[in-house]
Amino acid sequence: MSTAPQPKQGTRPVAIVSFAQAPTQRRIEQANEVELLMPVIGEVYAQANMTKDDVDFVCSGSTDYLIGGPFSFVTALDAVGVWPPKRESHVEMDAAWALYESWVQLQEGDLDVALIYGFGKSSLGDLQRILALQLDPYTMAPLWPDQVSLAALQAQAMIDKGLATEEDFAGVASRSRRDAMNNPNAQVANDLDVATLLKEEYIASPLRRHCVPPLSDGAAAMILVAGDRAFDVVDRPAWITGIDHRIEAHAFGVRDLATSPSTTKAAHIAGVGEGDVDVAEIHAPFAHQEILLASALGLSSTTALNPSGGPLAANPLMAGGLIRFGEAANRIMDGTASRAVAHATSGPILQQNLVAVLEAAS
Amino acid sequence: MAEPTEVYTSAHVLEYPYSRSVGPVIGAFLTGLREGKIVGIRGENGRVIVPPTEYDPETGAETSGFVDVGPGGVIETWAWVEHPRDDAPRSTPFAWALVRLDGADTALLHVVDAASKDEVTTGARVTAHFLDEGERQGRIQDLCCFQLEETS
Amino acid sequence: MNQRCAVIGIGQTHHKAKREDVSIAGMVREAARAALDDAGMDYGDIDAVVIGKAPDMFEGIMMPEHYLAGALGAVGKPMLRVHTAGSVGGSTAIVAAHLVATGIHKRVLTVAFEKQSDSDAMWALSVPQPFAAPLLAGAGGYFAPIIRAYINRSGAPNDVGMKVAVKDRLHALKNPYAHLQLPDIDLKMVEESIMLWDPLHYLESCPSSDGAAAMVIAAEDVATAQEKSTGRSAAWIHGMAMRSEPTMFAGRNQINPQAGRDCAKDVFAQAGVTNPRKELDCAEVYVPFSWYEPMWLENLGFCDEGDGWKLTDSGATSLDGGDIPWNCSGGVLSSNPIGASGMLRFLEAALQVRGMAGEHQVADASKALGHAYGGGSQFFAMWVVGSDRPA
Amino acid sequence: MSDALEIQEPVTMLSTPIRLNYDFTAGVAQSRSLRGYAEGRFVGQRCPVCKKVYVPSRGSCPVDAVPTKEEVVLPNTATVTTFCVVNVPFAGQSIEIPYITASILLDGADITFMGLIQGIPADEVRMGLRVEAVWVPKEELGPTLASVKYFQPTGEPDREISTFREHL
Repeated sequence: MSTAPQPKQGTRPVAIVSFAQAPTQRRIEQANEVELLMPVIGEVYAQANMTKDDVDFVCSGSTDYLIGGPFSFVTALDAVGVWPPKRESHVEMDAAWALYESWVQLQEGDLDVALIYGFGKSSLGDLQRILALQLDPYTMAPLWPDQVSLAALQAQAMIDKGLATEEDFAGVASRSRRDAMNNPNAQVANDLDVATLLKEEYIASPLRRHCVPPLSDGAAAMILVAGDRAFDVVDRPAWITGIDHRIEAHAFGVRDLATSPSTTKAAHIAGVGEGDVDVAEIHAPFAHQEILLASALGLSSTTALNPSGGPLAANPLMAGGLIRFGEAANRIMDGTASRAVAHATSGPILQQNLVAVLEAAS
Repeated sequence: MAEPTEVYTSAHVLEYPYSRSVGPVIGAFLTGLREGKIVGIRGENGRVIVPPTEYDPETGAETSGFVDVGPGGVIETWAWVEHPRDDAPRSTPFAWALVRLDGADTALLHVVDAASKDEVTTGARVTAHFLDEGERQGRIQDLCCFQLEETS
Repeated sequence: MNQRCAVIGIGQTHHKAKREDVSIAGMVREAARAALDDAGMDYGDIDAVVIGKAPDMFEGIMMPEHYLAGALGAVGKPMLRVHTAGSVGGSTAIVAAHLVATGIHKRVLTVAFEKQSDSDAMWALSVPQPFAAPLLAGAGGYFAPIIRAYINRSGAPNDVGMKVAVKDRLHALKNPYAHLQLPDIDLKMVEESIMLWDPLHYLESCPSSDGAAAMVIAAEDVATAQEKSTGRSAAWIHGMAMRSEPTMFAGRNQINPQAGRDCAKDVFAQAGVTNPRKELDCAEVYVPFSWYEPMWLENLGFCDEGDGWKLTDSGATSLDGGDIPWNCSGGVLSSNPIGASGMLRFLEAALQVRGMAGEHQVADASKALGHAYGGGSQFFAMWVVGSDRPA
Repeated sequence: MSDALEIQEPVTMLSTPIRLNYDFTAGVAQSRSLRGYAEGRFVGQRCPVCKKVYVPSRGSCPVDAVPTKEEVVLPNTATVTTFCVVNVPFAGQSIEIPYITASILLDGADITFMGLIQGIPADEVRMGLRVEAVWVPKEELGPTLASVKYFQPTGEPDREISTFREHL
């Protein structure tokens, strides 16, 4: 008989027991947000052999600016069926933070099952322009800086510090898209070597096209269960044994862009370094960020990085972080890993980072 | 089952002329730009923050004491854009850069005007270039770009 | 709740139509600074920050918590951004309180704000959407038909809403932070104000405000130490609850939503309250349109269904002699920075039980309800706070 | 520095216009309702679980959280369950004030939607009023609820409020 491992944070063991995602595409025109979410939520219920009536708490992550109207999370609730009324909350953040809020709720001890979902369609608007609205509204946003150029500032800072080269960036992209060939939910999957990739044009130097994530439409959902009840749902629940998130200063000129102290701090608190990590799913939308984050997380070369292909293969905003948690949990649940790290990011060039350690019961 | 439906799509414009009060600190920065100069403010431990904020961006402590900085500075990092977007500050190739102005301890996000990528390097010295006096309105665009200093 | 926790710091801005003297960060920091000062703390003492606001389109900043991280001293700390429509100020406080109640953090700063004057609230709430008929006319246009149905169902006299409008503005005169200060307010003034969304007069509707609210929520040991050092009681959290239901579904009771009833039942059970009218000293309830006072009196179980207007009509909810004063601060009808409005209700409830409400203090208040709702009357957040620590 | 500059007031306000272009997609279920409008009729969907008819459909039953597929064509006749008179001007408004918006319960539907009432003095509109849809001329029909010009009274006797109480 397995017992749930004692978590480093909180007092109550909580596990991911089911995860589903919509196959990511450049443009999903045939479905509005509700239609995109419904099959995904249906699938997490089916996997867990649950219905909406089993769920004690619902939490989602999304942002109004992707759809261009207020309260987009409200209509999305129609996919969930919050009737009779449920305990429910929403973060205007990647759904990985909805997972965090749910994990906190489950620590209270009176609730056992949480449904989490996130959705985002980048195809509806001009994402580069939309994301500029995340910046300081007085001195940055009026210049409309695009996120690729901002990421390039970070990549150049890494190069200047001797932390990585353009070949390294291409190496990450090549491996990610090759790994994605085994991921049916991936959007960009191919087998191109570094030399080929380095012939591509720059979008914003030193970032070439392959260093940049695809524009994606997608959605993901997950079920968390607290306590030993998780073993009733799945043989190998992915127990969240450590979790923490931190934010950095907003002004880029204040930060050392070549490092991610918020990730390092969160990883330390979550206990990443307290054991071997078999696999890490890292929310690094840009190729150089995987190198930066793997280092900030303190991972060794034995850890498999983003075997799903990661955000370079599929990058639905507001669901992308939760997908990292789902992919890492899947590796635990399918038995190919016993200790995994999941990471999510939010805000311009890695301003905010969430890290969790997922483990199988011993 | 109904037969497949044509899915309707529609253009949608979200538009508003936001009008923001800026408060005394960002106000001083924008007023400075209108006058053709760059103003920072002292944060914790006396370090000079540019653009100035009401708070130390790392500790939240109150800031006080405006300091003129620049117009010269150093490129801390940069990104060359060969094909500018329609909404970019310049229509010809340019670099986004973080520029640490002389007298400042933090860097400002802006653009560097250069003829080609080869001219831009980390550590290069640049000088603020402003719009003509009559065109300045008290906004970040009053500082139209940084230009590379002639190397002597 | 696993561990006891309490509000030990409270701050808010002076709410105004336009705060043209500050940036958004400057405005938010006024409330945060006041809450920290009240708690005897500085930004460095805080473990985590939870921020809430309504749609980002009000200010045209996508996920403004990123821009505000430094302003709120959150750098190096966890920061969460909650958005649950109009109930967000309440939900935000609850998310913050859970971080303490679960023992994860000891001192959490929670902040909610809206700087509506950067744009226009009517526009932001009624952004025309493709394929829809352009009929929506702000929140009033949504709620007025429901109010009409309530009046019809309850048989309430037509002037009950106007009485609420007068009462809450009289309360606001005792609250220096309140936006609307109408010394001459009376029934005639309300009746003569323009009928914006019949049956709602202009003065039966909430204003559009700039403003922010902040609280420091602390673990029992921290709160106890603060009580000893200041001689003031903390506002102990006796219960907190959230409920949601869909916006529209067949058979939905929009006048008296089930989610509100369930949420009230839950929060009162946690707090050991069986008769809220008797056992609570006052309530701060989200009443953005006058008639929502009688409607929520019924929904929250302060009286039987159909009797809410009778309580209001009898003066029971007035600070001036009523047995269960509602919205002593002037409520949402007097100050409405939307994202902060819910937190202001939670915060005012805490002020009352700490005996710090100044002129609008209910004498010896020891237990109070804070309430927020949002969306199409579908998201509810509530807490009960008391001057004594819960059993 | 010139004297003129020195006496300029400090900058206190900043104008930052924001314009974003979107390419909105209605999705499958909503598109079927929209196509109905283009054809001058109301098309809803029935929930396979609770059998309630939703119009316009969003593709799911918000209570049962299951896809709604069975299509139901609904008549032009309806009941006003409740209403308000809008008399507030705001940016982006496209109808002249005052106007009456009502919760419209189409015959055979289980959900209301918001519609414009015309053809009756504002002070005579009442809960329970029987109305019918007036569509824009055929050549102006399009995939939008704006194809319904407004609802006007049919002249039938009002419905008792108690008969549609569950729709309030």
